[in-house]
Amino acid sequence: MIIQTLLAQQAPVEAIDTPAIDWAILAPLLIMSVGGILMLTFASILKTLSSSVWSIAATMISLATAITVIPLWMRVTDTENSATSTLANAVAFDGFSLFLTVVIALSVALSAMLADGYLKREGLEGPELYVLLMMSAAGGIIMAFANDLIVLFIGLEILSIAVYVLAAMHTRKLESQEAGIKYFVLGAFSSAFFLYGIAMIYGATGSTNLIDIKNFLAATVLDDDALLLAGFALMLVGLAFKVAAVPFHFWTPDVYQGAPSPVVAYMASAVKAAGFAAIIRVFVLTFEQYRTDWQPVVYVLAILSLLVGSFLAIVQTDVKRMLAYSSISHAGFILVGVQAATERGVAAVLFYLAVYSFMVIGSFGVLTVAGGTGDNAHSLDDYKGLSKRSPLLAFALMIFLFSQAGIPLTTGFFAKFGVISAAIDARSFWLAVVAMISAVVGAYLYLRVIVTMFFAEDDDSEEDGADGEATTAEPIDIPLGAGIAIAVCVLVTVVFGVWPGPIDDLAREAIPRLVAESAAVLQIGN
Amino acid sequence: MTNTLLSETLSSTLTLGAADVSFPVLTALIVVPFLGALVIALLPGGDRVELTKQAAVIASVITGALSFWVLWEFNMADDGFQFTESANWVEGFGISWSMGIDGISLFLVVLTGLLFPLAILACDPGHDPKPYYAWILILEAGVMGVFLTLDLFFFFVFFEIVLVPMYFLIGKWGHGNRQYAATKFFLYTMAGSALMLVGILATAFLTASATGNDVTFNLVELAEGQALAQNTARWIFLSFALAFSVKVPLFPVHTWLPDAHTEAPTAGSVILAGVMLKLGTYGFLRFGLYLFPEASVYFAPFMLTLGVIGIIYGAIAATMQKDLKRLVAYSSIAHLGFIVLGTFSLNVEGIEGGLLQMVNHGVSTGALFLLVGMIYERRHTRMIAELSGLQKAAPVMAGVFTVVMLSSIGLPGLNGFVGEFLTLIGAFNAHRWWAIVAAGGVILAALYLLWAFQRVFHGPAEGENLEMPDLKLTEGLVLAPLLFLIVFMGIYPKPVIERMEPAVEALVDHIEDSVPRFREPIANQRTVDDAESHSEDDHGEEDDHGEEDNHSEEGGEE
Amino acid sequence: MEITANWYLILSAALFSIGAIGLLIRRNPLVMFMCVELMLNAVNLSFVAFGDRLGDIAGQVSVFFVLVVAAAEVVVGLALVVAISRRRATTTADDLSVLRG
Amino acid sequence: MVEIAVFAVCAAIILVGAVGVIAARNPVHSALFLIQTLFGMAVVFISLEAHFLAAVQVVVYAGAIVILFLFVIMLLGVDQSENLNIEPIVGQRFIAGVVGVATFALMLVTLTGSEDAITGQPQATGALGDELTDANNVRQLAETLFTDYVFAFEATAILLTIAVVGAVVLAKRTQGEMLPTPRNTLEIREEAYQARIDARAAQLEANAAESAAADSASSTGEADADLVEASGTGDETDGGDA
Repeated sequence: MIIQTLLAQQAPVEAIDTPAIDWAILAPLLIMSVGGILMLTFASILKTLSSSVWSIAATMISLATAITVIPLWMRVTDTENSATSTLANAVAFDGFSLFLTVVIALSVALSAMLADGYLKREGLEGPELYVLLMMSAAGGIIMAFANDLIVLFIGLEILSIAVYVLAAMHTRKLESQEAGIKYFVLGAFSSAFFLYGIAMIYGATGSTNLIDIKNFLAATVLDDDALLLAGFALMLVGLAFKVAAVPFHFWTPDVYQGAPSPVVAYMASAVKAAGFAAIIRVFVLTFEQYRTDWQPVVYVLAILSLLVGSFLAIVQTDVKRMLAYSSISHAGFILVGVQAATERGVAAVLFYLAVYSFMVIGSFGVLTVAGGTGDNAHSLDDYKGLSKRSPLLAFALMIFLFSQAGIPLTTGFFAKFGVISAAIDARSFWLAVVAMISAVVGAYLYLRVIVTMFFAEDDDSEEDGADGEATTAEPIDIPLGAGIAIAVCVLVTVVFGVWPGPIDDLAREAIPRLVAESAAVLQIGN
Repeated sequence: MTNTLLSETLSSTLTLGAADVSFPVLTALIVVPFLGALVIALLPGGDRVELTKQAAVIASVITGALSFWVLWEFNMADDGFQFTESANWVEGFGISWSMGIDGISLFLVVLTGLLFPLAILACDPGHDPKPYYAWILILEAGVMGVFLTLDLFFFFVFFEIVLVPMYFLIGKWGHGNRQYAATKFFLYTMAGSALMLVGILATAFLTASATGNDVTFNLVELAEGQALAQNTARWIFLSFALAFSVKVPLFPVHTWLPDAHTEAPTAGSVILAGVMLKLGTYGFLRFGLYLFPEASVYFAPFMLTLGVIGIIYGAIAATMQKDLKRLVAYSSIAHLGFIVLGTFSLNVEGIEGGLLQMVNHGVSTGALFLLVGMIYERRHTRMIAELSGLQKAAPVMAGVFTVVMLSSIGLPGLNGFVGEFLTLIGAFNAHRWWAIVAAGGVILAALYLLWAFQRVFHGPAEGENLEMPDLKLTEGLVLAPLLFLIVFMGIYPKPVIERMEPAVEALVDHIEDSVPRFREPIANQRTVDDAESHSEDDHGEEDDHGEEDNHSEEGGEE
Repeated sequence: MEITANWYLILSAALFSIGAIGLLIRRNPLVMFMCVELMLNAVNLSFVAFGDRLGDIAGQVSVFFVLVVAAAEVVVGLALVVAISRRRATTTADDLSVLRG
Repeated sequence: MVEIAVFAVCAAIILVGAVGVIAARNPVHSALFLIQTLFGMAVVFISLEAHFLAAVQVVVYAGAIVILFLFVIMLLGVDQSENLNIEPIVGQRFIAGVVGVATFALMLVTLTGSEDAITGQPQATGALGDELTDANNVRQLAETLFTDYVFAFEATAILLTIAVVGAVVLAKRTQGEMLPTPRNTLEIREEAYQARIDARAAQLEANAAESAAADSASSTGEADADLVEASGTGDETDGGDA
């Protein structure tokens, strides 16, 4: 009886007019996330499979994601104005989102390759790490595509929550779990700030959609922009946490040190890329009109990150902590490009993120292999004489460190060149000078590691005689997956270091745009 | 004049595809040693020392031969860049692989081509030969690149990249406190050049926004355009000057040099002193004076002062050294002070003298380091106090040492004299008092070198000093070309000078064109006597300039 | 006197600040998570107040997403605490100090 | 007038609850205070015409999330009290205060700057106030959820999957031995921490004794100073790298 009345009531209710979906645009995201879910399903059925299968599958799915981008890229760069949006303008479709999707997907592929040997060595075989990696990457891709602040927030949480778990993944290692909980608490803290900022922006503009916000701000002169500016500040705090910019960096060293090395590789590459995707799309693109309000803040964040990152890195004795601080300083470099708030700056940031991913994954890849069982042997002393124990690893790490230091003929140099060009193009000379000073300070830190790897064993063998050599001469086994990943990173770092043109061209084409479905183009500089 | 230079370069750039299909010899100068390094790295087996050494020698000798071929084919009447090549590299940034050689870089290239084979032949690394030879060849490629490139971006790339091989050469195959020395060397030079990158970018971008053209890093276009505001150009010049001063090194930023020179392996010291220090002085000429003429004139008194301080300080410090190698290192500081003095005299004599001194210093200090290395190999000490009376055991070596040392002192008839003399004339014409003080440095040089020679080779010989073997034939053969150059350039410097002169004159013209009132203060400084004694030269020069100026005006009208 | 949206927003700001302070001074992870909940609730209040003032339902919809995120965070956070307390008797953030440089 | 009264009461409930959460020694009490705040929030939602949300607030937050908290507290038996008089890291409370007050001050300045700080564009469509029935509220919510926010809605599926996978991964029984942690560092830290707590406790006791017996001050005062000094130096070395 009651049911009947209910049914009778429902009859006149008209259907909700759901938005059109351009499925092709969602393809990369769907492959990544559905791939992860499918892997989870198969994992519960096929329990006896070797864990390498999961590594290979994760790599393949990530590469498939990256390959799917190619036809989309051709579509978006085909004509001048083919950027668009879908799903009620919630998903942006432009070169920027595609470029970062590829960066994130490749980071996952490389991290998955690294993880195989690691999981076997630590006795943690299973598909969970790969599933979480891919899910987290799906969050990153959502962030890259986000055209709506709420979507951005959901993407950020997907990305982050998976990484909290990944950081605590090594369940038999206390440091790993501590890293997880520290990252969790501070991450949740920063997410709350970010969300509060979204609320403020919503209050100030009446929408959470970036296109609507930009249109509103372009059409309206706010007599009272306090709410908007408060929103900027809070959102910037949240995002600065995610990309580890000073003074919101203090979780970084602890988390990088404690978390499993392949996960750190992923954190330093993909998480950072996604964080900067958000910063660029929200600030550089949407709030471009208010750039004089947020640029000084980014300027200060950049300077602090550059200096604190490189100076504190020097005093570290743990290589993983050292690289954590150096990643803070790299965040500073990327912020230099963001601060320019020009198309050149965005292109430089994209180039930086792309090549930094390879060098940092390579670095942590070497650390993964060299860390030994328990992933604990990361003090500088443990790296003494690495060039004797494993010349290839030492050589690879040397390339990555030189690249991070910005020595020419590596991608790192051109990346720094790009962001500093952008800064100078935007007339931020002092920022450029500070950046270069921090690069020199950073060089000292990388040299310390290189000295330890290459020169220190000479002293030992001279002082200790045969005894010293016997202990240092144990060769290191490099697992196949890790070997391939490191080799790929070396190749990318060197080849595109000599010939950066192709990546630079792609980064230049990958300009972010805010385009509603069937609407005029809004872009930087309008 | 300036326009012809520009149009020449541009035309050769534009016609690259059609007319300039000849062998890209300058690129080859960089690529050959680099390929040599690759081959060595890929050679099998770590123990076959001979094979790797032979490969290194072959690669460096081919490079040397190419550099001599360039010398042979060089058109000495031409004051612009020759053998130019150009190809786009990163279009988005206006970076191009453009190479060229003129009278200023010619002899530095030849010197590089000559010293590297000698350094490779003369010294064995002792351990890990494969990476050693590979690094040396990469170093050669980098040094060649600095001297040959006409693109600011690539200049910076090569300028930085040479740090890496040298860092490893010092750190891995050096002596004593080598890690400290290597790190210090690396950080000093990198810190210096860090700001230069900002300067380079500022030059390119500010010029682009001033002229409205696309961003370019082409040296010739930037230098001939002179689109920067005066004050901006001065700031940017300072950022370049810091980089070059560290590399030279000039007085307050020199402290890396004694450590690096002393701890480096012999070949490293030879290359460091012979070639790498010239990167700084060459940079001053090519990227300081040429790019920022006005700023160079403005800062000239400052740079001259630093140069003179370097001369005096280097000499005094050298006098106090107990270590023979360190003594030679400090003498380098003094010599490089002379080069800076000549360069910032900003007249033809001074710059020519400085340029000549660059070559001379490369030859004679290179030879000195080789000799010190040979002594160290025999006696395993470089302490002057522990060496005594070597002449009795090794008379030939003592003889060779004498010649090289006298060249370094600047004895008339040997090469050092010509360069120092020209430098002092130039400096005297421009800034008299600095020249007079600098002349004191010559006397000090004689003092410390002769004193050291006396203590090492004369005096009573005891113990191992008595049994020290004399020069071997192979060692003699390595030193022979250097000795030949020392004598030849001392007696007959004309072939060298006449190839430098057009380019140097063009550079001085460029400065005078860009800085209108440049000529006056110098003329005012001269007294009647000076004016008389140099009147002929001056008139000749002025006439030349006048003609060239007319040419350039005509060119402009066309 | 009328209760404007500003009142609700100030209440929300106060709640957010209390949450932030609590998260920074408390050492018990469970209480810290509760502080995160306080902060998220403050944001919810802001969203609803804004939505009310703007006459827009989007403010309320946003609260749904915050709710989902809060639930997911709590699940993972509590799992972390459970995992750690298996190993350690007490769980205060101060005990977690292996990671220092 | 009723409106003001409702607001005042709710604000009091919410704020007292919030302060209770962070001030209670026992996590169980904190959880109960949290429920208080959440109920207050639900009432506020009703006064803001978000009826459905008010229901969800009670059901999901108070009913599910806080219960989960309590469940974990009971499961772990970590319901022992925490001595709140001891400041774990010197200056941390100060920093916390600065952060909190700064955030609040920022919002206060923002919001009190003008009569109505909200500058957003009022929506012409979907005005909330037209037909205030619960069904209408739910319908509007649903419509927006499945049109403008459908992508975010779908994306939460991934979020929930991650939460499940993550919880399983973390909470499953560890196989094999725990890896050795760098023992010495850990022990040193623990000892330092314990020493610090002891020193503070002793100091507090001394203070209490002092206030109780106000007359005999001189000797205990000296002891106090020593304690403060000792704990102070310990903190400095420990917090040096933070």
